[in-house]
Amino acid sequence: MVILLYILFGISLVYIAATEKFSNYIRVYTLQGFLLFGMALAERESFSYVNLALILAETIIFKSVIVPWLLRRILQGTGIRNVHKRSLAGNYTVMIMILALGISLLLARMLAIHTADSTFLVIAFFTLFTGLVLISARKLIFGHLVGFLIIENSVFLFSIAIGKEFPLLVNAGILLDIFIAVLIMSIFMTRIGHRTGGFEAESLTKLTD
Amino acid sequence: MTALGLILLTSLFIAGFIVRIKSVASGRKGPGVLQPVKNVWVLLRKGSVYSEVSGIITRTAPILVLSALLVASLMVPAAGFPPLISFRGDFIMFAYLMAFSRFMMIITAFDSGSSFEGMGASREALYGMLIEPALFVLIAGLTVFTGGTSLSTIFDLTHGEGYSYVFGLIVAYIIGNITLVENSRIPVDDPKTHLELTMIHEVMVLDLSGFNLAMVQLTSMLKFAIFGSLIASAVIPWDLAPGARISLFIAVQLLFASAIGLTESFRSRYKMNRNQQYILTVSLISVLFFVIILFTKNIF
Amino acid sequence: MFYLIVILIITGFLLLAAGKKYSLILAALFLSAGVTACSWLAFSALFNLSLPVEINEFLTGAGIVCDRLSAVFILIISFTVVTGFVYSAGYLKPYTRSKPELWTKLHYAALLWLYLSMIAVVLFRNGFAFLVAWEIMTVSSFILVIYEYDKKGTVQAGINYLVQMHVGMLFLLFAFIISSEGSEGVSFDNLQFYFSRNPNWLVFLLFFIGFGLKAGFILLHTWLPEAHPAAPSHVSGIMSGVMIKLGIYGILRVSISLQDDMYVIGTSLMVLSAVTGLFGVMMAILQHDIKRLLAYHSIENIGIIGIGIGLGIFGTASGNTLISVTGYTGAILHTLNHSLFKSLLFFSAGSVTSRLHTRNIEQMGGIMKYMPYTAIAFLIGSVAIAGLPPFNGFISEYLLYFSLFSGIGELDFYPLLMFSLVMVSLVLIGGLAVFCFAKVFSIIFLGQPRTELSEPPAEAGRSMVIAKMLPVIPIVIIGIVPALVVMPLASLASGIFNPALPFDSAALAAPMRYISAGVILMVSFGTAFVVMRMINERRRTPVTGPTWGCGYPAANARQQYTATSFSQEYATLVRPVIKNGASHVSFREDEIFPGKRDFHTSSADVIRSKIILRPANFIVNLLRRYAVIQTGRLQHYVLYALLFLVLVFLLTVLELI
Amino acid sequence: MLAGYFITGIVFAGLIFIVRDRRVCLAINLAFVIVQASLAVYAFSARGNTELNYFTFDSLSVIFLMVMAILSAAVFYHSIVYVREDDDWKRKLFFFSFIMLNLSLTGVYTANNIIVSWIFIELTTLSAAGLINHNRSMSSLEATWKYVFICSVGIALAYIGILFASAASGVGKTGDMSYDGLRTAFENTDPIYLKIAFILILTGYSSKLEVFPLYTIGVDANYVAPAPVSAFLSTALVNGGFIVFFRVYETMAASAIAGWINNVLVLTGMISLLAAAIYMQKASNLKRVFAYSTVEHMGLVLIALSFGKPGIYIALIQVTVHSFVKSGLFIHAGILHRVLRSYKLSKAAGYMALNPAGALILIIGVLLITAIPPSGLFVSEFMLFREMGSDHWLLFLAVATLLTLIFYGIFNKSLHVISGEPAVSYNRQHKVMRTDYISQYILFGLAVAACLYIPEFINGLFADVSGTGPMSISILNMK
Repeated sequence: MVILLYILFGISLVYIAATEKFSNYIRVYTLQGFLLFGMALAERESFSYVNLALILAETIIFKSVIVPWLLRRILQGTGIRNVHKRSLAGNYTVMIMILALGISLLLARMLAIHTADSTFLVIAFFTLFTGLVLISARKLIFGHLVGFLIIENSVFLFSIAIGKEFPLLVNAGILLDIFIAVLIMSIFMTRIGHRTGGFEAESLTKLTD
Repeated sequence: MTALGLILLTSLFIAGFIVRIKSVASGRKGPGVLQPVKNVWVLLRKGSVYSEVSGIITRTAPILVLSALLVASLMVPAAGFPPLISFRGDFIMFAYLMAFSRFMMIITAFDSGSSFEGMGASREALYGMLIEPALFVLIAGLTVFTGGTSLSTIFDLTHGEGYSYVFGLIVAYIIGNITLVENSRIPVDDPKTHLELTMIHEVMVLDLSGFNLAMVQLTSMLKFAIFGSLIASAVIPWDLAPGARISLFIAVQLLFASAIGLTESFRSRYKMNRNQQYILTVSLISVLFFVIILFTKNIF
Repeated sequence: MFYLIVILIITGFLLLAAGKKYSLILAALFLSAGVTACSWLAFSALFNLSLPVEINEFLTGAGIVCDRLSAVFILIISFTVVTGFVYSAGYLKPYTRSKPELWTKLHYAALLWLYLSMIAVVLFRNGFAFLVAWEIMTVSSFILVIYEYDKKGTVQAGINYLVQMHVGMLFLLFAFIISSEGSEGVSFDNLQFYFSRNPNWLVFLLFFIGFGLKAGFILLHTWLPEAHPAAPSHVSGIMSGVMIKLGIYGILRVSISLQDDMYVIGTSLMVLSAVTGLFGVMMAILQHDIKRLLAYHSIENIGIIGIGIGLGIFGTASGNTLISVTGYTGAILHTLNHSLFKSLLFFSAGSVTSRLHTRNIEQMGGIMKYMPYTAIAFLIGSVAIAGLPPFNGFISEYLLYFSLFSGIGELDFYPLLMFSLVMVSLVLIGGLAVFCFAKVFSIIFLGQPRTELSEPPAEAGRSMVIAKMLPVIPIVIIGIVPALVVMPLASLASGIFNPALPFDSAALAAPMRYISAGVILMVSFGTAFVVMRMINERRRTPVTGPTWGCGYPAANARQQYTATSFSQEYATLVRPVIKNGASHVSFREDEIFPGKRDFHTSSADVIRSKIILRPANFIVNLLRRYAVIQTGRLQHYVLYALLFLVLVFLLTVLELI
Repeated sequence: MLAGYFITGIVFAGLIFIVRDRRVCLAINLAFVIVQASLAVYAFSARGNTELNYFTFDSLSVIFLMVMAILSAAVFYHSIVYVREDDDWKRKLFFFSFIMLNLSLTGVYTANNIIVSWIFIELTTLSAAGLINHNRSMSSLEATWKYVFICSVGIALAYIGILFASAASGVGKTGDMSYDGLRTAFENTDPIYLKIAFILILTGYSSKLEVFPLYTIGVDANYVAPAPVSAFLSTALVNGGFIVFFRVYETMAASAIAGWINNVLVLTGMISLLAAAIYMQKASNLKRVFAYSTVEHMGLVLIALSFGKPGIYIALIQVTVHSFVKSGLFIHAGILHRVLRSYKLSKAAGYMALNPAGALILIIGVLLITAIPPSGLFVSEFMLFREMGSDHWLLFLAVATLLTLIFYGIFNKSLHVISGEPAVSYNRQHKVMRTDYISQYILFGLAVAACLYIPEFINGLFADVSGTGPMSISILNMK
């Protein structure tokens, strides 16, 4: 059952790397929220309502509801749909993704930590690389933001893999942080969208020497 | 004291003697040997004409030119007769006094704002600068040879280990050439020429007259005597009897003067831009002498 | 040290806060207090006077060690700074109007800082304190240099100076740190210990580069000809007169402790110094900018001083005290002398340039009639710097020759050859200096003005004249009674640099007496002749007439001999060594009425352009060209993180880190 | 006390949004500055206390709380001019962000738990965003976006590193993520994981620490932000980055990978120095020059850290003094802009003629930042070079060369401003008052004081952090 979640998550990553439509980004990200919830649930050793509530908040409420809503707001607010522009052609992105998968496997194998689930490590590394590749390969800052969100997902995966339990307060702090970060980024993105009439990263390269 | 007396004495007639030799060589009778002294005497009593442009420098520098040379002459030995002033390294002061008088001569030339005099000054400055190393290398060689530390000891060639009269001759030859440059004689400069553009020393004194001119002419005469005295010291053995030395001294001075006179008679002046080469040749000979000394002293 | 900096800051603020009228007076007060205290300290060190206990405790508490070497330098510094200060009071007046008031106050504050830091440099032994003082000295002189910030190139010259001094400081720092190996703290006192256990040449070389940059040895000299023309004249005078000498002080201080490799060090120092001297004077002759010319002469004189130090080290190495002591004495005396006549020359040159508003000597001429005191001062300075009797320059050069000839009389082949070569270079340096200063003095002060003067220049102000008269006094005194200075310096040199070897001071005493006698005789001859001529002229009043023009009646000032023509033959002679040339447009055959023509001569400092500027520009341009990090693209920034991770990963895997 | 502080801060921040009047707004902020200062005093008196479980007033935090109290007072004073003509919303957002930044920095400084540090460092990014974007221009928008984005990515990386470290050391199970707990746990941890954790944390925090690889956005942020904000960002915020990094470094310094860490630090520091040296030659803007100088100093700090305990001491002095000098310089850059109306080096000229007092400060500041005595930076750099000694002569050579290039760059870029023909005439409206210089004199005075004499209680703090015992430092002690 859990393995199915893994596979689904992996496919969603490949898809997000290949797609060029903003609405697809949002959809896939929503899906990932649910998947993460499932994975986290499956991995829990102990069970408590507080924990459940937290995981629920982190995954479904945050990743599948609030963030997609924010992203949609940005698109509606700026009236920008999708323009496909990449600094790297699509097939190359996919190739790099394959490479990233291989490296993730290797890394997870090399770094098999006794305290961590190595399957999770693979998928976490893969997610991390996907996020970084998304940021490096996309020319639209909307893509950058999604890349960042994917990295945050990988952080979540890592934390599941390591299976630590932080006190509630700390967990809440982390959650709040990420939330505000996304919020602020979307505010700025909306502004940029209004100012430049698009999400072109090229229009944000003025600050050089 | 004797040394000073001898030098001053020779300075009186040596310039005239040169003129006499030249006259004879060209088949004329020529003026008396003391004619230059008489000229100076006249000048000393004459009034002066100053250029409108000139100032205090023209009025004082020629005096300093002669004063410096006079002090220099106090350090020069005359064939074994010790000079009045003699100390370790006196040849440095000797050379620098000469340089001082040259300096004063140059600024005198510039004081009148004449372009001819500047031209002469430029050459005088350059040649004076170029000839100095020759003198110093010679002195260094003599220092090594005799182990002396002052003019009155280093020219005592006969007391040097491995002495040969050849050394005296070489020294005489080098100093002779230095004299030609220092005193602006043929082949470096022709004192008798009448084209300002080609003169060195004579052109520098164009605007001097009367007393000041006398100062410069006296300097020139004194310079001959000084260098002649050095030559005499180098070639005359110092342990002869005083009387013999005095007579030999005068003989050498006369010989020196006639050599200069004959050179001037039978040799032509170099082109101005060949002079540097000539001066450097003198320095080269000086270095050669130094090397020979090193061999003689088994230092090599 | 602590107190020093506190004093520096307080004086600075007081000066800046003081009203316009009072700042100068306040500065004068501070300076005189400083000079009094420092001179007291110096004299007590020189004459073994005992200081009050409290003061002694304070000094040791502050890490101050004042030996006789320091004392001599303190006196040199104090004298020149005082004259410079007096001079500045008059010199700066025309400039202050166009500058903000604060800036002028800062200038005076910096002058005080410079003074105190220079004193500190010669007093501190601790490396840290020394370097702090050293840097404050650099910075305050930097502020002094850029006083005329609104002139083109001034700030650039200042920055150039500052950066080179910074490099020098790093060399000193490195030297200090290496030499502190195996001992507590960083200090000059460690050198003795370090040198007794390690090869000496490396640390000496590092020190030499650091100090040499300040002093201006060849290859390290390039800041000098830029900074001096940019600076106001009193600053040039102080910097050239004393500040660069602190480089010499440093080298002397280090050479005290040398124990090994001394032959090599002494020999190479002598040769390098000889080359420095020759280079300096050879470049100087071709300059038309009077201050740049004087700057090159500073390089020449540093070379002369360096020869003395080299002789000193060599002499100590060979156990020949006569060579060593006269060499060191010559070096220290020449340091003193140069501070006197160089500041004198800079002051005089400053007076002229501030009246004529040009530094180009080709546009001057005939100034002696308008500014007689300045002219006389410059003449005295010229004669002194050319090393001619009857002034002080001769004495120090005489000592160096003395040392050289002592060696020539006794040494083996190789050292003998080297001594002879150095001797010949010294002769050439002297000859060229005569050549140069005869020219400079004549062109500036004699003849007629070469350009039309809108108004006849007036003699410099009173304070400037006084400032010029002050150095003249010691110049003359040392020239006439050299024993007064030479004998104490010789005992200092033998006591500090050759404490183990005996030195017979009689060997120097006799020559000094004779030199005095010669000089006095010369003066008396001169006086006698003057009297004679006065008698003559009383009988026949002199008449004036036009200058001999070879029959050409319309001679004018433009036809006078110029500096370029004066050195033309020389320039041709040295062309293989020093790049110089002339550019002009020749006449066309069909040009019946020739138009205006320009004739331009130039001489480039090859070392500056090829060895310093070219590599520096190359590096800066290289850096600028490959400045590709800040692309402005977010993707790249993330990529750097990724690449950095990969880099560290690879290096770790390859076990490189 | 700390709880009180946080609550007061948040209340003040909220109040700012409520009040209308400009003066009341300023008064609230002033009150906050006072609170901030009193916290510093309290922290010193309550040294060693742990409050709210996650916050400890250890020596390190006390040092930087004191520094920040000074900085925020100066920055607040100079911000007043900046918000004078702004509309209500901008002004409110500015002061709100300013208070929040102070609060989160206090959290960063005092946190004794790696996760809590992380939370607060992320908060600093977010609160700084409001300050950076104060001008609302396209370039400020760009810089803010980049800053927030890259910092968030970097901090996410750092978080992964933290997770790795905790997993490998086994504290993940216990959940004890305090630095003390980590330090003990790391002693027996497999080095390879520690290495990965360290490098991830270094890379992530480099965005705050302004060293290679993520320093680029910090430079941009300093460039577009109002000058007083730049003064705060390049000092207090960078100090925050230093603290979080330093605490991690310190937990690992005793472990098996200490040698490796030192090499990585030297590598990072050298690349940072190189980058600063390169861009110092290219920068065309005064504020960017100063910003690159921050990169240089932080690079030096990393190199210093690689020298163990004395290195820590050196690094602390370097960071502290740098805070004073750099904040003074940035504050002055703002004043310069008021007079010359440009930061562009090609346009800014004639500063001495227009504002001699300011030109004097500029010169002093540039001299101090280049570690020319009596700058406290000279002390730290001197000690750093002494630590390198003759054993690391190659490093000495490389650092010295790069420092010289930077030295040249700073002077060449910033000092030409004083000369030349002013492009503008003197503007009466923006007349600079004498009071405007007080803060710079104080800050520079502190930097100079660090060279002359460091009071015993401060020195004790430094010594306590570095564990060296009092080192011979400052001129008074170095005979």
